[in-house]
Amino acid sequence: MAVQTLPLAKALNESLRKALETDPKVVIMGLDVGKLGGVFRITDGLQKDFGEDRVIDTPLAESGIVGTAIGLALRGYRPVVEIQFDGFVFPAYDQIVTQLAKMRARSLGAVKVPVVIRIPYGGGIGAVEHHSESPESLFAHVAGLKVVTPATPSDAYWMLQQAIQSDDPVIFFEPKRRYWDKGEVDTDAIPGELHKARVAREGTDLTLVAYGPMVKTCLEVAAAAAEEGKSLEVVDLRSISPLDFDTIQASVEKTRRLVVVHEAPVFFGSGAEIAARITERCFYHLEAPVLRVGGYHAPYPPARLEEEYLPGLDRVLDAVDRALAY
Amino acid sequence: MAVQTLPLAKALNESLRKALETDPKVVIMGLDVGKLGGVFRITDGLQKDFGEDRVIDTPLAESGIVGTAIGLALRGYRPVVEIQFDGFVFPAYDQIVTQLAKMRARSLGAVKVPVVIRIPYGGGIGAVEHHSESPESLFAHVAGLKVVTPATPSDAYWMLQQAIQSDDPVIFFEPKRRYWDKGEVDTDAIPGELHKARVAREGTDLTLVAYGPMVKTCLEVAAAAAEEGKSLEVVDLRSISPLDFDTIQASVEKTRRLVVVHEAPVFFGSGAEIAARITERCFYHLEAPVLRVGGYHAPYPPARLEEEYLPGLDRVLDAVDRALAY
Amino acid sequence: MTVESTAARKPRRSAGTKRTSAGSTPDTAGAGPELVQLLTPEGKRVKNADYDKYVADVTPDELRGLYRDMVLTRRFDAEATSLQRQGELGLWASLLGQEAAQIGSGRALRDDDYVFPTYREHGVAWCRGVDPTNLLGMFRGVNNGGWDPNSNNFHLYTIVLGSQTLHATGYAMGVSKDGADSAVLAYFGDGASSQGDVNESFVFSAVYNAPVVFFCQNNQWAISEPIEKQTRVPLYQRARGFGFPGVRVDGNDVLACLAVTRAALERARHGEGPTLVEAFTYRMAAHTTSDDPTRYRRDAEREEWEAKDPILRLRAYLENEGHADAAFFEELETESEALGKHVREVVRAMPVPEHMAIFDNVYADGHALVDEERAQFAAYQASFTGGEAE
Amino acid sequence: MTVESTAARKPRRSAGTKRTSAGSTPDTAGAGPELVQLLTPEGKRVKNADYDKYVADVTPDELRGLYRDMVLTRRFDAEATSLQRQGELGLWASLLGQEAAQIGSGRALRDDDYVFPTYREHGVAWCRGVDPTNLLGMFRGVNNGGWDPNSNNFHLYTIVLGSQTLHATGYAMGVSKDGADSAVLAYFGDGASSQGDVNESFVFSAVYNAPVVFFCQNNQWAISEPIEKQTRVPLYQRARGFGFPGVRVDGNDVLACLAVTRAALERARHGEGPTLVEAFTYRMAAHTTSDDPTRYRRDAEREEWEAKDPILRLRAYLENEGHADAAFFEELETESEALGKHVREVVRAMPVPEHMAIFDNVYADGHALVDEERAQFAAYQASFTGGEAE
Ligand SMILES: Cc1ncc(C[n+]2csc(CCOP(=O)(O)OP(=O)(O)O)c2C)c(N)n1
Ligand SMILES: Cc1ncc(C[n+]2csc(CCOP(=O)(O)OP(=O)(O)O)c2C)c(N)n1
Ligand SMILES: [Mg+2]
Ligand SMILES: [Mg+2]
Repeated sequence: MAVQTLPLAKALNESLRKALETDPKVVIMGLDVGKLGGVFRITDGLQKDFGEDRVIDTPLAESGIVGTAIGLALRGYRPVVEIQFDGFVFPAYDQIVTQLAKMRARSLGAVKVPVVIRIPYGGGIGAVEHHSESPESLFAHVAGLKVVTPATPSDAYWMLQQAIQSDDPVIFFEPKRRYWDKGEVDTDAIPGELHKARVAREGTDLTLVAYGPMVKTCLEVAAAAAEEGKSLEVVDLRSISPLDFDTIQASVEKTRRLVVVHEAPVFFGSGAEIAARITERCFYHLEAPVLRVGGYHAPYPPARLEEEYLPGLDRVLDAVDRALAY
Repeated sequence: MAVQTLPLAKALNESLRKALETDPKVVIMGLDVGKLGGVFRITDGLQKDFGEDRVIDTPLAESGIVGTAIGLALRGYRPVVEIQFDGFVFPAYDQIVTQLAKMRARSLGAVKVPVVIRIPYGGGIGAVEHHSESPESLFAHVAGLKVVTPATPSDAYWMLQQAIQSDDPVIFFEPKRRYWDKGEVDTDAIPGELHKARVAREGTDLTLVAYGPMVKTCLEVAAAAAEEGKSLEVVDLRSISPLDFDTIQASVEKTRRLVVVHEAPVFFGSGAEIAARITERCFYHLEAPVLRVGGYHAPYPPARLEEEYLPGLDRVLDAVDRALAY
Repeated sequence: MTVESTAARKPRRSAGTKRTSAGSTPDTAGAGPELVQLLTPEGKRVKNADYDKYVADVTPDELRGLYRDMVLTRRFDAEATSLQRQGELGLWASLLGQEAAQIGSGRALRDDDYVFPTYREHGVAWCRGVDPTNLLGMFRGVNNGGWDPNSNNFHLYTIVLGSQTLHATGYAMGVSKDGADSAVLAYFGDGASSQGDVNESFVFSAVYNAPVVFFCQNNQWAISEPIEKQTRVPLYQRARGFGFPGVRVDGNDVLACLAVTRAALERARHGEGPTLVEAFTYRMAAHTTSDDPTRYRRDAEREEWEAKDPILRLRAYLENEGHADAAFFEELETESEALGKHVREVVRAMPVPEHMAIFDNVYADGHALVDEERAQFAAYQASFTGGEAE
Repeated sequence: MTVESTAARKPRRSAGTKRTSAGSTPDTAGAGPELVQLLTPEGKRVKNADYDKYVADVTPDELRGLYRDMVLTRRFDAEATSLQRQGELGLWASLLGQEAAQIGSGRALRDDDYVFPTYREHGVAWCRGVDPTNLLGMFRGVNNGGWDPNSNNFHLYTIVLGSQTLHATGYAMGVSKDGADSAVLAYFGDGASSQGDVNESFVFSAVYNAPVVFFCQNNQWAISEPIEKQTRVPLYQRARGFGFPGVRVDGNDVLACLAVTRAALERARHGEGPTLVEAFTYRMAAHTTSDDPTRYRRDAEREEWEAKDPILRLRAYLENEGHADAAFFEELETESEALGKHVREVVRAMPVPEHMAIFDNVYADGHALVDEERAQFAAYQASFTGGEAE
């Protein structure tokens, strides 16, 4: 049964299972990934089936987790690390930025460090502080890392396979509020390229660029706009480092208007890089400046305010209207 | 003697001395800041004059330094922390991002955490790995922090005074390759605003925006361009968070062309944010896309390659020519 | 000379450590003679040459006070759990079973001492006089910490594990600088003990001889991970290697917790530096209301610990000694009900903050971008008819 | 029960710790009976019931080998220092004084063992058979680590203090998983012992019982900071609190370092888990060629340590025992000269890398942006007449 309808969380679980089955060097490490199956159950049942040597509950120290994962990778393993929530990756930031990202270049290519760091990220789940953040910019700026994020169960399945197979360190951001969204997953299909964006909906009047949790929001925006007679194209980036500027450029050359949407704060966010580069590439095509919709320059707010903080249908539509008004 | 000619390093030293004299709550903490006076001698002589209780050599652990500085700030002190080199701030990144930046908002304004973190940054000094980086983007993206960097001895003196007096956490980036550059410092002058940019040279054909070590480079570029009959305006940002978009906008409305220059990698760098926002603000004024000159998406290279990696006269002039060619 | 750990066990090569039952691994389980206990689980007072003096002055009235603290704290906690089930709170982290550790240590404090809690110190907050309903704001999602730390010398809850131990150490360094004789009490869990920050706080506090007491509630679980995933020797032993004393106390014995914490705070006040207290206790409830402990631990373990209940233990002692009569327990029951009712009412009435609060207190001295975004947000909200947002 | 540190000293309230002379603070200075020593500073062999057996098989030939290793390492180091003075290197971190610690531990290794060094382990690199000129690349600024770690099971130099202890622990976990009986040796300094990462590596290695030996060269200084700024008890004691043994060895005694490291590696191989070795030694030179130790330490301290020189000590022993004759020392002098000459020549001829190397090896599987920037850079460079850049 190659095609199944699965929630995104289950697609990730199946993907990890497949990786453990296929490659004896794959190990899973993190907090509560064993009996509990992780706080989101992404590793559910894996320790039972693959043992404590392959699915490893670690001491409670993120720098230790990533640092030992690097050591395991140097020994020939392919560790897949789970960080429990976005806000808890920072104790490991030094190991990621100064060691994981740079070790291959430091060795002039002699070693590889194929570590995948899975991070459930983003808001919208009514959580307490540190459980709803979108720190992707802080990794994309760092050379030596790749940063990807799926938006659908099918992509979740395949992109995780590809991330684990990659010889580079990959920061794999999982849109936690979409964990329970279902979609078809064809485990036999030939996957696309990990770092290639996908046109999720075609349109002619304006391009919406999004990734992870905001892809669904942008598809809803496009549907709502269609009722008003506006044709929006939605591009799902999939990858934040590298960014697939070619796909965005092709779309913008057609639509001539671009709005970038992400949950992360706008200031120094992905939208800035996309706006800068696409403006350079499409200077004579753009009818309006690239507009950005995202989080504010404020700590992620308490849950009862998150709907105001996060880009929602109306805020994106507002930006679309402003872009179309140029 | 209010006006003195001082190297930038000495201006910082004098500024710290003044802060220690003026406010008994100011304490200096870091590695080797005592007898050694810091590896760059910025704290030279201060422990001798103010004692080990005010100028504190700490255990060798950056998270511990910043974490205890936060505790001291909560007790009413104003710690000024020295991080030895840019590349060694990352062990403290968690404390900076999850605690220092967010504590005031977390307390609904009940507490303040006036910690200054001084970081010698940037390349050009022929150093080994981790000693030449420009991680300012990684702090500017984080709400709750302010990020500033002086380019001249005078600014170094005043901006550090203002940073220490600020009730907010300030990341104070010091352009280490300019430490030995001299300039006049008037310790009695009434300082400008900490977060206001400065037009370092007026011009009409194109605006160069820079900060920290690249201001000098851009002034040299402007001088070279003047010989070719091109009039470049140079804006010294001083502050990266907040960014003084008004000053940049005013300049670009006049010159209609903008090139942003920094040592940090271009990808997700300050230039992206500036390009995005200035393009939005000046959409109808710009004759050319905002161009960016900066580091490449690669780990900072070994010293013998750094001249190729860093933006120099020719690379900036090349971008200027490209912008003017639109 | 090789220094062997005092309780080394036969180590294994494999990464997997199997946990069959609580207490089966003698070196991390708490039954050893090193455990300071003043009240047995049956409520018998046992003598302790080192610590009796620290509670010699405790009057029957104060004992009843400790009992009341524990009962009301437990009641508050139960109310919060049920408010979460009713959807009034997004989450709750119960302290069930840890009342003695928290009340015993919390009541050892002086007003001028300062506390740095984790997210589970509801009992300590109670001792500090923090209005318990204030603790609920972050769990209801209306704020990230709803009290002024300086009103009660009780810092905000800290979620990033271990961070607060460094703040506590820095604060204590400040106390020293001020020449004050206050002490600082820093809480953390068995899981958090593995974090670099906690160990760095041991380094700093030892080197600066800071007046800080580290109070580790070893409730034996970090979500689903048993203590064996954090250490293979008792946690209190960690301190020695950093140059200060560690002590393990029965965390379900409120009197012992009071005595041991008093002793440690006194050391701190007298310039004798940090102490690590490991309170050996048990997390009776789930990690939080989101957790499902049936996936990783046996009911039998919980039952063993029910026999060591901190409240029943003190009640037995009070009754044995004739220190409390039926009227006392009845009145407390009434007070307890009233507290529950009060908490329910306050929580349900808790206002959702103004939308604009997103932009408040990000900075003390203002920030141009925040001002700009605030203005844009206001204009955007005003653009909807009637001013109502999406 | 309170566990007092074995060597507690009277703590002070003030943050400032004054250091008057080396050895004046008995608990962190190395003179205590806990120090494992097999050769006195005068070159007398002393018996040690625990460790003699680990060096019982060492032949005179091997002793001369250890001597040769130390002499050549020191010569190489001196050459590098002078190359730095001549401007051929940007920086050099001298190991002067630490030869015994490095050669003793390095020669305890088997080929299949793996080493994670800091930036100062030139002697260990020598033992691993890494071409010493390879070590100079990063100090000359032509690369950030110029050897393949897997050729000699010697990882790259790591500058961010403490990071490598976690890599070593993870590598050792992998060794366990593979069912191999290799061991891993992780180096770090007294300063680095304060880092969270080092302490987390103690947690992980203990919990997983990983076959790793932590070798701390306590050279008593972290740049300008004396050891008292890192700990108030001897560092080897740190291990106990994490559940594994710690041992302090005379770091200027190559035989003792060999014995203690062999013993620890053997424990690791036999599934007995980690050991912390603290080699008590002294940094005779400046921290690096950029440093000025006259600002923070007394010449007298250095002189005291000159009397304990690791090379003179072994030479005295060899001579006392008649294990080496004048011809040996003369030949070694010649070899030493030749090494110096070779190093000078190789360094001066070291090519500056191609400019395009900036873009190499950033990723294993490529990255679109790197490709784009590489192409732009190539075009930019080609735009200059003759293809020469700025
Ligand atoms: C740095 C960090 N990593 C992960 C988490 C998620 N988390 C919250 S509580 C917890 C377990 C903590 O266990 P312990 O320290 O024993 O305290 P307890 O919950 O038992 O009181 C975890 C893993 C966190 N809050 N912070
Ligand atoms: C995380 C980090 N912080 C600061 C530095 C700068 N630094 C380089 S060496 C050194 C002192 C290290 O002392 P120690 O660990 O005792 O080793 P030693 O140099 O004595 O061999 C410092 C502070 C660094 N390399 N890494
Ligand atoms: Mg716990
Ligand atoms: Mg040292």
